[in-house]
Amino acid sequence: MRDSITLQVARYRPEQESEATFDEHEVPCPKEWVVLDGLNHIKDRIDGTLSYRWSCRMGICGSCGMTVNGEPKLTCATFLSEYGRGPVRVEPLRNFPVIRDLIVDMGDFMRKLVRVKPWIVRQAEKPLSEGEYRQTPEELDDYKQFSMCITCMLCYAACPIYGLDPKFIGPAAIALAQRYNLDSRDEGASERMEVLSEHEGIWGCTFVGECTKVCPKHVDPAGAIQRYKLTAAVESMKSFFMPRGA
Amino acid sequence: MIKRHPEPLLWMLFSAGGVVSALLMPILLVLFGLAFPLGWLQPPSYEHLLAVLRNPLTRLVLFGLCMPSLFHWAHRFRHTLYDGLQIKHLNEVIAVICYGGAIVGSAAAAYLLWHVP
Amino acid sequence: MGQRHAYTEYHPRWLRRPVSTYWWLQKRSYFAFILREASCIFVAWFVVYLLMLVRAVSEGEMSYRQFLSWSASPLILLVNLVSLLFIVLHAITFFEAAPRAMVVHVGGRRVPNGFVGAAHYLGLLAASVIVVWILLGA
Amino acid sequence: MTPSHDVVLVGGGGAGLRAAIAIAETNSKLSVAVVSKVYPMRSHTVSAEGGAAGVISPDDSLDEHAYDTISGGDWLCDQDAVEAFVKEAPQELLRLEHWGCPWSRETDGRIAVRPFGGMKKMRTWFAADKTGFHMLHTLFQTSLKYASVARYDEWFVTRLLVDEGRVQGVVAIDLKSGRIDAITARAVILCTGGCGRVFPFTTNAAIKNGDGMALAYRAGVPLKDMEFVQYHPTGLPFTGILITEAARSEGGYLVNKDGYRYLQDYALGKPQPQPVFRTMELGPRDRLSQAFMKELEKGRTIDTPYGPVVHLDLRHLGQKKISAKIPFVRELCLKYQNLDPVKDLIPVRPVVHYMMGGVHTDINGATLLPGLYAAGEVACVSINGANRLGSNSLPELLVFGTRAGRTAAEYASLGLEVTSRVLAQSDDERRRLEGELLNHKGRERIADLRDEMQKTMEESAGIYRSGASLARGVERLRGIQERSSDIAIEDQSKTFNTERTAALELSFMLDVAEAIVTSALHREESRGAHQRTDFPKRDDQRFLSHSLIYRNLDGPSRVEYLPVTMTRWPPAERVYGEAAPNEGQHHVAGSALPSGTGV
Ligand SMILES: Cc1cc2nc3c(=O)[nH]c(=O)nc-3n(C[C@H](O)[C@H](O)[C@H](O)COP(=O)(O)OP(=O)(O)OC[C@H]3O[C@@H](n4cnc5c(N)ncnc54)[C@H](O)[C@@H]3O)c2cc1C
Ligand code: SF4
Ligand code: F3S
Ligand code: FES
Repeated sequence: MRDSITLQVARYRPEQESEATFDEHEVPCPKEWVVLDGLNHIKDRIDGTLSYRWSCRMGICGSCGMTVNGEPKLTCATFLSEYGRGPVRVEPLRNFPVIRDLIVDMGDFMRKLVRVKPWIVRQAEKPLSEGEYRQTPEELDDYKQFSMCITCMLCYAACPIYGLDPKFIGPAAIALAQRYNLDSRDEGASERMEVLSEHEGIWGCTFVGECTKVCPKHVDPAGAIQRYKLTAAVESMKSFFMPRGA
Repeated sequence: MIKRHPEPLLWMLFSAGGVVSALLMPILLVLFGLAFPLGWLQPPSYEHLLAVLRNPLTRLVLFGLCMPSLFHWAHRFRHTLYDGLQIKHLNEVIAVICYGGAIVGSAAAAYLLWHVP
Repeated sequence: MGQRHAYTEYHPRWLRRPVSTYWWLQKRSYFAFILREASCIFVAWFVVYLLMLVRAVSEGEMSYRQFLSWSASPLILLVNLVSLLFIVLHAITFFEAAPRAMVVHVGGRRVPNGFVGAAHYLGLLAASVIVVWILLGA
Repeated sequence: MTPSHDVVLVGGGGAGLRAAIAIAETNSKLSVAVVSKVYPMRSHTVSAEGGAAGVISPDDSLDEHAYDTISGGDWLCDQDAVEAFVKEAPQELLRLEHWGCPWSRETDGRIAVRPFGGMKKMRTWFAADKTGFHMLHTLFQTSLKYASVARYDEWFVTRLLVDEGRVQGVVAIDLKSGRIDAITARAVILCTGGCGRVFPFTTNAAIKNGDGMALAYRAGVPLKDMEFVQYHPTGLPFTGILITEAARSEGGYLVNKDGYRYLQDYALGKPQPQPVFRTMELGPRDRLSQAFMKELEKGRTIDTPYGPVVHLDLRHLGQKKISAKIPFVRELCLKYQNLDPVKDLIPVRPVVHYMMGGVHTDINGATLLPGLYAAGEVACVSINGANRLGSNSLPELLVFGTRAGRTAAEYASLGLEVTSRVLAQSDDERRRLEGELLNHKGRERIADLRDEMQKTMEESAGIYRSGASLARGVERLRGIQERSSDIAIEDQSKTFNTERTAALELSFMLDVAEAIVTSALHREESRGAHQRTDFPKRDDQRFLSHSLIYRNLDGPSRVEYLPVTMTRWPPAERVYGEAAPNEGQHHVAGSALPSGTGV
C-alpha cells in the first residue's frame, strides 16, 4: 500500500486572484483516512490558509460537500484509498458561487427553502393536552425517505438544470416540500403548490436524475419531483374541468 | 388557488405520449421499419391492412398514439434546446415552433385518419 | 430587523463559474441523458412515418406497394434502425421513470417500484402481441 | 449600522432554536437573532442518535424518571431542576411531534418508546437511529415560519458586551465578508453546546470548542461542575465516532490484545456466551471505561497509530444478526473505519462524549450576570449531576431552551437601553481581531498547541485523575497558554478566514481546559465521572456540592462551592451488578433494545 497520495486542491482567494488555481500537496493515506482528513492534514501541517467547511465527520451535518475528481461527494465519507494512486482533485461544489477556496455560497438555497414552507401547516392546531397526532408506521413511511435530507447540496451541484437556471427551485427543496405534503399531519399542500407549480418550481426539472444518484442519504429527490409533477398535473386538470369544485 | 399554467397540461401530454409511444412504437417499428422491408416477414395484404384501418377503433388508437407522441416530442425537444444549447432567450420562438409543430402534426394526423376511405 | 433569513451580504468577488454549453459532453451520465432526450426526435419521426403509411394505404394498393419499396431503401432502413435503438432507449428509460412518479397503493400497502416497472413491461408485451395478432394473425 | 435586537441567541443547535421559537411565541414583537458559526442545521445536535427521554407510558411515573436521573448523577443533581425537567420533558417532546418531528410509532399510530441505559422504564422517544437529526431539522424548519426570528448564519461570536453590570450584546465576525460588528441586545442566551474538542478523542464535532463557556467565563460568570466529563466506552479510535451500546447488548464481546474478555477481571461478573444484564459488557459506562484504563496500565491493549485500543468482537453474531439488529454500526464501520464488523474486529476505546458542567444557571437559565442566559450543553442547570444519563440531554435542550427563552423575553421586555460604551468596547474588539489576529507573525502552529492541549487533558484529566496529574496539567496548560500569544497566522484574508477562527477557538478551549483541570484538582473525592486515584471514595461530607469556578485575570482561578438542592431523594449508595438489581445506574435493556440505538 502506498503511504502518500497527491491532493490537488482548488484555491480561490478573492483578495488576490480572480480565477481559481490549484495547489498540490502530498498527504499520507492510511486506509482509514478520508478526503477530509487529507484536507485537515494540509491545514494543520502544511498550509493554514486553506479554507473549507466541516463539522461532524460522520456524514450527518452536511457541511463537507465538495467536488472530488469531478463528482460531488461528502468528503468525510470518501476514502482516499478509493482513488488508488491518485491524484485526487478537490474542488468546491459546482453550480454555486465560490466565496473562497472550497467554500461556496448557499444563500440561494436558504432563501428557496423558506419559500416551500417546510413546516407543518394546519387549519387548527390540536392542543397539547389532546396528545399526539396518530400516525401509523405506514403513514410515516410515506414521507420518511424525504425527511432524511441533510441539506448537503450535492444534488444541486449535480443537477445541470440548476446550473443553467439558478431560478430552478431545485431537488432538495422540492423533496422537502414533498416531505411535508405527504405527512399525514400536514394540511399545507395547496399553499406549497402555488410556489411549486410555477415554471421554475418543478417544471424546470427534466428528470436528469443525477440528484438521486449523488444523494448520500438515498432521499431520491428525482422521484419526489416526478411524483409532485403528477400530483400537480392531476390537481390542475381537476381545477380545469371542475373549476368550482376545486 | 392554482394559477392557470400551461405547464401541467403540457407535462401530462408529454407523459401520455411517452407511455403510448413506449408501448406501441417498438413493435410497429420492428414490423414496418425492418421486418417487412427486409422481407423477414410477409407484409400484410393491402385488403387486410385497409380493413384494419377502416375500423374506427384502430383509427382512434392511432390518433391516440400520434397526437400525444407529437406533444411528447415538442415538450422534450423544447427542453433539450433550452438546456443542451442554452438558448433560453429564444424561449418564445422555440415554444411556438415546438408546440405549433405538434398541433399542426396532430391536425394532419386527424385529417389523414378521418379520410381513410 | 427586516433582514430576515437572508443575511448574506453580497460579495462582489465571489467566483461564478458558468456552465459550459457542452456540459452534456463532460460526464457519461449527462451524455446518456442527452441521448435519452434526443430519442424524442425519433418518436416524432415514427409518427411521420406512420402517417405516411396511413396515407399510402388510403390512396390505394399502388401507393401501398410504393411505400413498401421506399421503406426498403437503404437510407430509410438505416433511419429506422437508428430510430428503433432510440425508441428502445426511450421505452426503457420511461418505464424506469414511471414508477417513481406513481406510488401505487393496494390494500393500504405500497406496491414496490419493481412491480410497477414490471407491469409496464407486461403492458409492452401485451400491446406487441395484440399488434402482431391484428396485423398478421387474423 | 450596528444591528440591534431584543434578544440575541448565540448558537443555533437544539437549545438555541427552541429558545428562539419560545421567544417568538411569547411575544412576537420582540426581535430575536440566532447567531451561529455554522448554519443552524449543521449544529452538533444533528448527530445524536439514540433518543430523548420523557415519561409517556401509563406504567411509568415522573418520580421514577427523576430518581433514575438523580441516582445516575450520583446525587449531584439539583432535585428541583430535575423535577421541573421530568415534568416538562414529555410536553416538549409532544410539541415537537406537533411540529412534525417524525418520531417512530407503534402500529396503532401512538409514539413508540424504547428502553435505554440507566432508565428503568421504557421512556426514550426516538426517530429511528437519527433522533437528534430529526429534532434539529424539525426545530430549524419550524423556526423559519416566525418572522421575528432573524438569522446570522456563519457569524462567529468572539466576545460578550457588558456594561453597567449587564450584558448588552455580542461582537461577531461575519465569516463570509470578514465584517466585524457588534450585535446589540437587551438579553443574550448562550446555546453554544459542549466542549468535547478540548480532548483528543471525542464523539463531538469540530465546532464543539466550549466557545460559550469561555465567553461567559471571561465575562466573570462562574462555570459549574466542570470536572465532570463523560466518557463513552466504545468509540472508534481515529475518528471518535460512537459505536452504540446496542452492539454490546446484542452480544458483542470486548477483548484485549490476547483475545481475552478482560472485563471479568474487574468485578463485572463471569463471561457467558450470551449477554447477561448488568454483567461484563453490559456493565455501566464509567466502569467499562475505567476497566479499559486498567488494561492499558497492564499493557494488554493494542497499540495503533491512533492510540491504544481494545477490540469489540461482533463476528460471532454473524452477518444476518448484525445487519438486522445493528445496521448503523456496520454502516459506520464500513463508511468511516473502512472495516466490516462481520469479518473484522472493531478497534474501540473510551471517548469523550459529553460535558456535564457548564455555565452556572438557575432553573430558568439565568446566569449570575443580568441579561445573560444559557441553555443546552453549554449550561449547567444541574440536572445531570456527576454523570448524565443517556437520552436526557436532548429533552434538556427543549425544556431549558424554552425556559431560558421565556425568561430572557421577559427581561428584554423591560426595555433597558444599550449604553454607548459598549460600542466603544466593540471597536476595541475589532481592533484586537484585526490587529492582533490578522497580522500575527508568531512562531507557534495552531495545530501543535491544540494537539498539546488535548494530550495534556487526556493525561491529566482523563478517566482517572490524581492530584499530581492535575497539578501537572494546570502547569502545562499555563505554558501552552503563554505560547499561544506567539501564534502564527498565515492567513491575512478577511474572507472566510478559518485560520483566525481556529485561533479563537483554541483560546476558548484553553480557558475551558484550565477550568476543567482546576475544578478537578479541587474536588478531592470520586463521584460519577470524576474518579480520583488519590481519593477513590465519594465524600458527601465535603463535596455534596457544586463547584463554581471564577476566572481571575491576574492569578489562579477561584473555586467556590454551592450546596446541592435536595427535595425528596436523600443521597444513597450507588451500587451496580447483582448486588442491587433495581438500583443499577446503567442497565442496558439487552436485546430488547431495537436496532441501531445510539447513546
Ligand atoms: C455522537 C453523539 C450522540 C449523542 N446522542 C444523544 C442521545 O441519543 N440522546 C441525548 O439525549 N443526547 C445525545 N447526545 C448529546 C446531545 O446531542 C448534545 O448534548 C446536544 O445536542 C447539545 O445541543 P446544544 O443545542 O446545546 O448545542 P449544539 O447542537 O452543539 O449547538 C451549538 C451551536 O452553537 C453555535 N456556536 C458555538 N460557538 C459559537 C460561536 N463562537 N459563535 C456563534 N455560534 C457558536 C454552533 O454554531 C451551534 O449552532 C449525543 C452527543 C453526541 C456527540
Ligand atoms: S437530497 Fe440528498 S443530495 Fe440533496 S441535499 Fe438532501 S441529502 Fe444532500
Ligand atoms: S438532477 Fe436536476 S433535472 Fe431534476 S431529476 Fe434531478 S433535479
Ligand atoms: S463533516 Fe458533517 S457531513 Fe461531512
